[in-house]
Amino acid sequence: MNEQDVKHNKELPKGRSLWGDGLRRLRKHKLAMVSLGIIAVYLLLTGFIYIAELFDCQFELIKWDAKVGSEYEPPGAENVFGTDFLGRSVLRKTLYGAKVSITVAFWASVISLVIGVPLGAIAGYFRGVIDEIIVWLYTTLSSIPYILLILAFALVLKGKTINLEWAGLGTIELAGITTVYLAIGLTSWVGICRLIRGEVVKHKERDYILAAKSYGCSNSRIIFKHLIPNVFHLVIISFSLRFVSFIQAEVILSFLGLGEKNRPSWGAMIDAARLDLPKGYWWEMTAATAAIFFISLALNIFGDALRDALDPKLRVQ
Amino acid sequence: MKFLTILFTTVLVIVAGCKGKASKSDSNEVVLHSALAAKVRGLDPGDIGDTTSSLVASQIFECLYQYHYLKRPYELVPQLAEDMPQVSEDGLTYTIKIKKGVYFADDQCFENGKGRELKATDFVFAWKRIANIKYISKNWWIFDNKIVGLDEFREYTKSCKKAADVDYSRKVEGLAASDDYTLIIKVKKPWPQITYLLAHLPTAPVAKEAVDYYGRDIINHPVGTGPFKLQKWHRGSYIELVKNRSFREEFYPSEGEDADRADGYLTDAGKRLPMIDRILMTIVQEDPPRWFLFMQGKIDASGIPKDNFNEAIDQRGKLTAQMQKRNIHLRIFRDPSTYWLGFNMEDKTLCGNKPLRQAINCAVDKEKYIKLFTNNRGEVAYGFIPPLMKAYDSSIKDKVKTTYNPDKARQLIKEAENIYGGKLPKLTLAMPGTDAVIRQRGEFLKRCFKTVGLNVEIDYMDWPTFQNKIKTKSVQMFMLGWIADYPDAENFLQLFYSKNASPGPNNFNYSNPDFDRIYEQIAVMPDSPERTKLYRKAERIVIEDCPAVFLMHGVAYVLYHDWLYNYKPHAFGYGLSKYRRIDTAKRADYKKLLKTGE
Amino acid sequence: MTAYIIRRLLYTIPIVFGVLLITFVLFNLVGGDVTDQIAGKAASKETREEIRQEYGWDKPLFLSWDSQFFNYLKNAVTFDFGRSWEDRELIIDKIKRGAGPSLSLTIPMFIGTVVISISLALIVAFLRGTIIDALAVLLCVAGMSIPFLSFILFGQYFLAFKWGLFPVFFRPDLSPPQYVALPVLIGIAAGLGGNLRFYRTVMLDEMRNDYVRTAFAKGLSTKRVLFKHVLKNSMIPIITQVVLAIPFLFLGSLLLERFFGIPGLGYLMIEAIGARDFQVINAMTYIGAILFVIFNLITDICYCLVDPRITLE
Amino acid sequence: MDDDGILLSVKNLSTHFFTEDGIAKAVQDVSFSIKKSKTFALVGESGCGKSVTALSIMRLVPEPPGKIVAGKIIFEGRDLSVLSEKQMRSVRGNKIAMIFQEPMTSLNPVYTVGNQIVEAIKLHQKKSTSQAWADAVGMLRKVGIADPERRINEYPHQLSGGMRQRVMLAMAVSCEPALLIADEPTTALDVTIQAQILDLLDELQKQNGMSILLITHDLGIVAERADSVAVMYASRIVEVADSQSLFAEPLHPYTQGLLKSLPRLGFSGRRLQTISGNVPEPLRFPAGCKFHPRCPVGCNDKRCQTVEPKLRNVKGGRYVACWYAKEYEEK
Repeated sequence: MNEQDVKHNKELPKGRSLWGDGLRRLRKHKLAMVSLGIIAVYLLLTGFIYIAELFDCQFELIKWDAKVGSEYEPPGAENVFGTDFLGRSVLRKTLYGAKVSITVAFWASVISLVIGVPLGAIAGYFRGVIDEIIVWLYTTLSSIPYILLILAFALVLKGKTINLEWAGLGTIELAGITTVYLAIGLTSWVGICRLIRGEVVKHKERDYILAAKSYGCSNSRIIFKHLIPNVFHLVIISFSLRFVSFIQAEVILSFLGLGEKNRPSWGAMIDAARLDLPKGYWWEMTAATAAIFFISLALNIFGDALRDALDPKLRVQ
Repeated sequence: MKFLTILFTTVLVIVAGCKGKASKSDSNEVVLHSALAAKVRGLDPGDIGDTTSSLVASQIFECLYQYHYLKRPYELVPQLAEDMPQVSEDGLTYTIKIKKGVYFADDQCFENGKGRELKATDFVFAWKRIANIKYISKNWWIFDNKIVGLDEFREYTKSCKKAADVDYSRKVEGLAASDDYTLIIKVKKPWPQITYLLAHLPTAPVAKEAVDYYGRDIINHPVGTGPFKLQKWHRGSYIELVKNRSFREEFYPSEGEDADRADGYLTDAGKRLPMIDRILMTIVQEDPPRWFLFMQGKIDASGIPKDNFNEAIDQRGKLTAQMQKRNIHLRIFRDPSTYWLGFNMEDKTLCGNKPLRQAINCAVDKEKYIKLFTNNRGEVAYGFIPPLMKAYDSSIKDKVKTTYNPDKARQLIKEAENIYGGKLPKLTLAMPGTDAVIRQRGEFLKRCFKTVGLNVEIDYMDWPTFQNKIKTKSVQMFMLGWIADYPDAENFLQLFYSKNASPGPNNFNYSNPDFDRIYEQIAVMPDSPERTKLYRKAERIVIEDCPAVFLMHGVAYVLYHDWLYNYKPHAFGYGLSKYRRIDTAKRADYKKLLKTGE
Repeated sequence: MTAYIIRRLLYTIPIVFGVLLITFVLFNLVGGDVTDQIAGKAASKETREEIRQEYGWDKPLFLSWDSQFFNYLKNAVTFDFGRSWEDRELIIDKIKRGAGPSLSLTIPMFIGTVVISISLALIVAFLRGTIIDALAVLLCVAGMSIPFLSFILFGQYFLAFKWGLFPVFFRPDLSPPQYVALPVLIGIAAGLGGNLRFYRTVMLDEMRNDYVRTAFAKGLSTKRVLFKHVLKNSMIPIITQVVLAIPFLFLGSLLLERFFGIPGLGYLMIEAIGARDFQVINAMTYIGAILFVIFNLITDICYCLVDPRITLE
Repeated sequence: MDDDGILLSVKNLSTHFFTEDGIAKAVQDVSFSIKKSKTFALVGESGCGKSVTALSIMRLVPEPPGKIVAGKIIFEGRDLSVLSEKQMRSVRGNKIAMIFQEPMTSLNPVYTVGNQIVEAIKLHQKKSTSQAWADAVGMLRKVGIADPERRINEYPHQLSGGMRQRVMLAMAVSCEPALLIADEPTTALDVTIQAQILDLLDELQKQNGMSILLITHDLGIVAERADSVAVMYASRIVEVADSQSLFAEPLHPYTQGLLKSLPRLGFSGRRLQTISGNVPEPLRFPAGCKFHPRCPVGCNDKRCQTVEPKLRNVKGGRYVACWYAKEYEEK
């Protein structure tokens, strides 16, 4: 929202924009704000770990590899969540796990949106042959069981390198989580693509698009300046809800042996802890599950609130 | 809602349809319940390459020889053979008499469905079949370049277009049946280990009728001479074997080790085998449920999963009170196994840098490894010959210089850096698996290396990829192990013979002319004190060259319920279910115990 | 109607072709030469060549009448998937055998989830705006936030092992209702949250429509409005959700089958993944895709049964 | 007021919506009464609270967020606002029926027309299924649908807008209600169809003798069809009168504004006046008289800006809520 809009809002309370109105509603939703706070904490933690690693800072809390006690120490005053089989702090692993899991979910979401939104918009706007091809592509992909598709992509991508020298970035080796989020991202754009396509087909016939056409806007301008902003609230909502499913997909991939190997992620922790559970060492499992639980809960509640706030259809009249 | 109703009816139909799949046995039958930790691939002995399948198939098939059930050290006794083989003076011809009156189990592939008598030609057929390249057997290594004329037969099969074109009646000079009960084997050079291999399941006789009748489906239809036959095999789920009614007369051994009488292993001496009617083997690949099943008395014997070790065994290595209360028994025995971190001796960084290899050796805390990952069910390895073998050198510990010693490792790294000419590059250790268990091991090793300042990346890969990389020599370091096929250390020595380099079994691509010379010498020597000495000498050459970090030799702990009798662990033997006896009354008591006990 | 169905069936051809192409390309890129796996230890070069010939891996991938892809297409059309390299069993036999146990797990789970979540959704929609509704939504979201693996692990540990309420693991002497009980329960519990929330949203969306007000104005009770008017109108999104989930039932549940040893197709798939037995995975993907396409068609026919506005033209 | 000819009287009705943004007072202190067999019109711009008033009578205000916070709704001697939901159900569709603005969406798309009418009949009257179907056919014929035997088995989407509104009417009058609430029944329809539907309403009223509460923003309709009129502005009734005198002499400035913006025959060529500004939102009502920002008379008056005028009787049967109404009278 630009400044003009804000001013406009003050003068004429009736004509508030979708976004301004939505955000105002959101601010009043206490639970949503608490959720947003929780999400922010997770994101800040991730960002903090990234920065700390970049500058090689030695913070105790992110030294997950350090031995802090004896093996399998139950939770206590010393180690709040206990220790694992090498005497490492489960708390630190859980905190560090945020980096891996959130990175995976974040990039997977971004990739799926970057592919899905333009494709959906283009298909919905142009229809005809382009539409047929895109629809064929996503129908085909959605006919293949999702988990198999991710798995196949992950296996294909694993160990490959991407040559980015032309961009001056050197080569990137696809290992560990890069594979995971690429695989998830490349397979899960289907849902958002379908959603955007449907919405664009609806919007395409609306007056404002006809008007834009009538004063000679180019197709790309109509798509990117008019259509996508109008369906973007769907993208945002879907982003927040997808994030959850991607965090959980990482768990399954870890179980199938395709996750991050050398650093703790929540999926890897659960996978490792399933061996410990029968011994009664419940804390690693619980810590990782709780870490996933809280961010998923927060994202779900926030996503719902966002939908309530932004979806014009659901407003109280 | 109509739609839901339709669905619901479908379910009922399906559920009803699935019911009662396992054949109901009458209550007087004695059933052995066991669990298999991996899936069974196939029951065709000629093609079996994995232990789980062997475990099942060995109840159905028999070989010429078998290991004595009770005697230690391990000793071969005749099974289908009448006696031990007669060897000619030059050690090149083996004459083996075969028992009369042995019949294949009844099967529809035979005339009238009645099993026919076993003949010497059945062995000839089975072995030619392994040689047949169209059959693509995993077990050709057994006979490769060993028997006169068999390699030529293999050459001949290459020229055949289809498997069906292969003419099995084609003569092979070294494999002949002089009459129905006499088998004559001619070998190219002396082959002292042949008797061990004649006790190895892939050499079991196979009926040509069955092979012709079932074609490629023979993997599902084993027809053998053994004490049991296949009743039902639900792939990936369970296998049910029943007593072979036409099994020849075989009796429980009446002599054994000194302690066997006291341990009750000789109570059944002279009784006719088998002593159970049915075996139900459930495939349970995950550890926790297998353990739960054992504790609930649903399976009769089990190993101890790492994660339940403390539940079963106390600090002193004895059974815990809870186990004793449940009348569970424990047996501990040595595995003929060695585990190591191998080096690819053709790798540029590692090959010319012995101090580096030694440094890695000194960096790994083997005792801690054994404690963490096996609950001390292992012995630290100094060389590769396991303590179970006769050739094991009990003084080897003192002769090895590269035991766990971080300080020494750091020193050696300095030396290694001098040789390398600068800071050491990152090394990569390939791990055979991607699951949590392997990952924990990797994390531990990484930490060991990090402590002494070595930068090692752990690369986890699935088993096929791992094998592929090893076969193509494209790994730097790798974690692997070997379990002896037979109680002769030669089985370990061949792993270091230069001509066996990848894709052969010498994964280290180790090559030392001195070692090769000794190996070639001992390969044709019959067992003798001199040969044992040479074995030890060869082992020390390898240790000195340091092509691997030898981690540990396995020690197995098995638990069994008190209703299971004659459960004596055996390192090489398969097909042992025939010796087991079960007290069904006691088993029933356990259920009561479980109900009242907790 | 018939013309429509025929046209739709024709339309499935490019989809199925696409599925075959994608799976073939993906799994051939994965490569993973399994020749050594088949050959066993200490195999000679000749043996390996023999194996490659036997499985047709020496042929070109595309662009030939005798290419691997063309043969794969041919085999797929005739449902002849050959033998698994891993244990030389006919793949079609594997699939036939696994379908029963998988369905006896997934169908009760599916029906349970659908029936329970739709009924609960109706109740919750009826109680919309009350504390119970808010609580239900919160519980749903909480349920959705726990990883599936955690559900299985805690369920197996507590319900089966600690408290002994269910068998821990599949045993041949158990009847299917016995051994699927716990996995079904866990599956329902894990899936309930998401489903209930979905159906609740569908119902509430539907309840905003004018005809609901008309129905109330006629003097109908809330119960009747919900069950007669709202439910039938909500059937379109529900059918989409429900019918399109059916083809995947056939594939079983990877995790549940693995942890409870149910010898179904999910288990088969995990094993095939572990062994890189891509022929098996290909076959399952292909059958799954065909079912998916068929059920897509069924969905459309169901729409037309439920909603008179939709006609199959 | 004599209670005799009165079917429904609404007294001091207030309905509020409790939203996250605050309390929207959609209906405030509304009172009026409807005589038997007469048509009472409720007029006002969209969003002024007419529909909420109607829904409040039916007790169909979506709850939450809506709630009737005060007032009585006396229908045939009973206060509807205190009835239980079950008792209320026997009133809805039976004694009071309602038709809505959007005939396109107000019928359930997945059931046949007949099914929906029969449902209403069977709910309130003890009739066999076949009898109910026969009645339904009769009703359809009564509302002027040609070939009712065929139409009864059709789905709403197969009918035109006007036909659907006829079906709605058939459904509404099928139980011969004493009061029919018609909430902007013709807004969504073509002009020619509008007249047909309104004529039909008149006809049904004559036949059944029912009262009609006609809610509309179209004063033209009111002039022709209503017996008496209440004008609503920003949740309140600002003027009540019989329709003749209202049109002859509007008292409230708002009513006057409305009438001036009405095109009339014979006045062609003159530019229509409009009321400047918009109806305020229920959440942001101005203080004082809610009309004062748009009022040509009171926009600068201190009293109008601060104190809200109550509806008061100014003469005969006329009520108005304006501080200046008295002065008009005197003028």
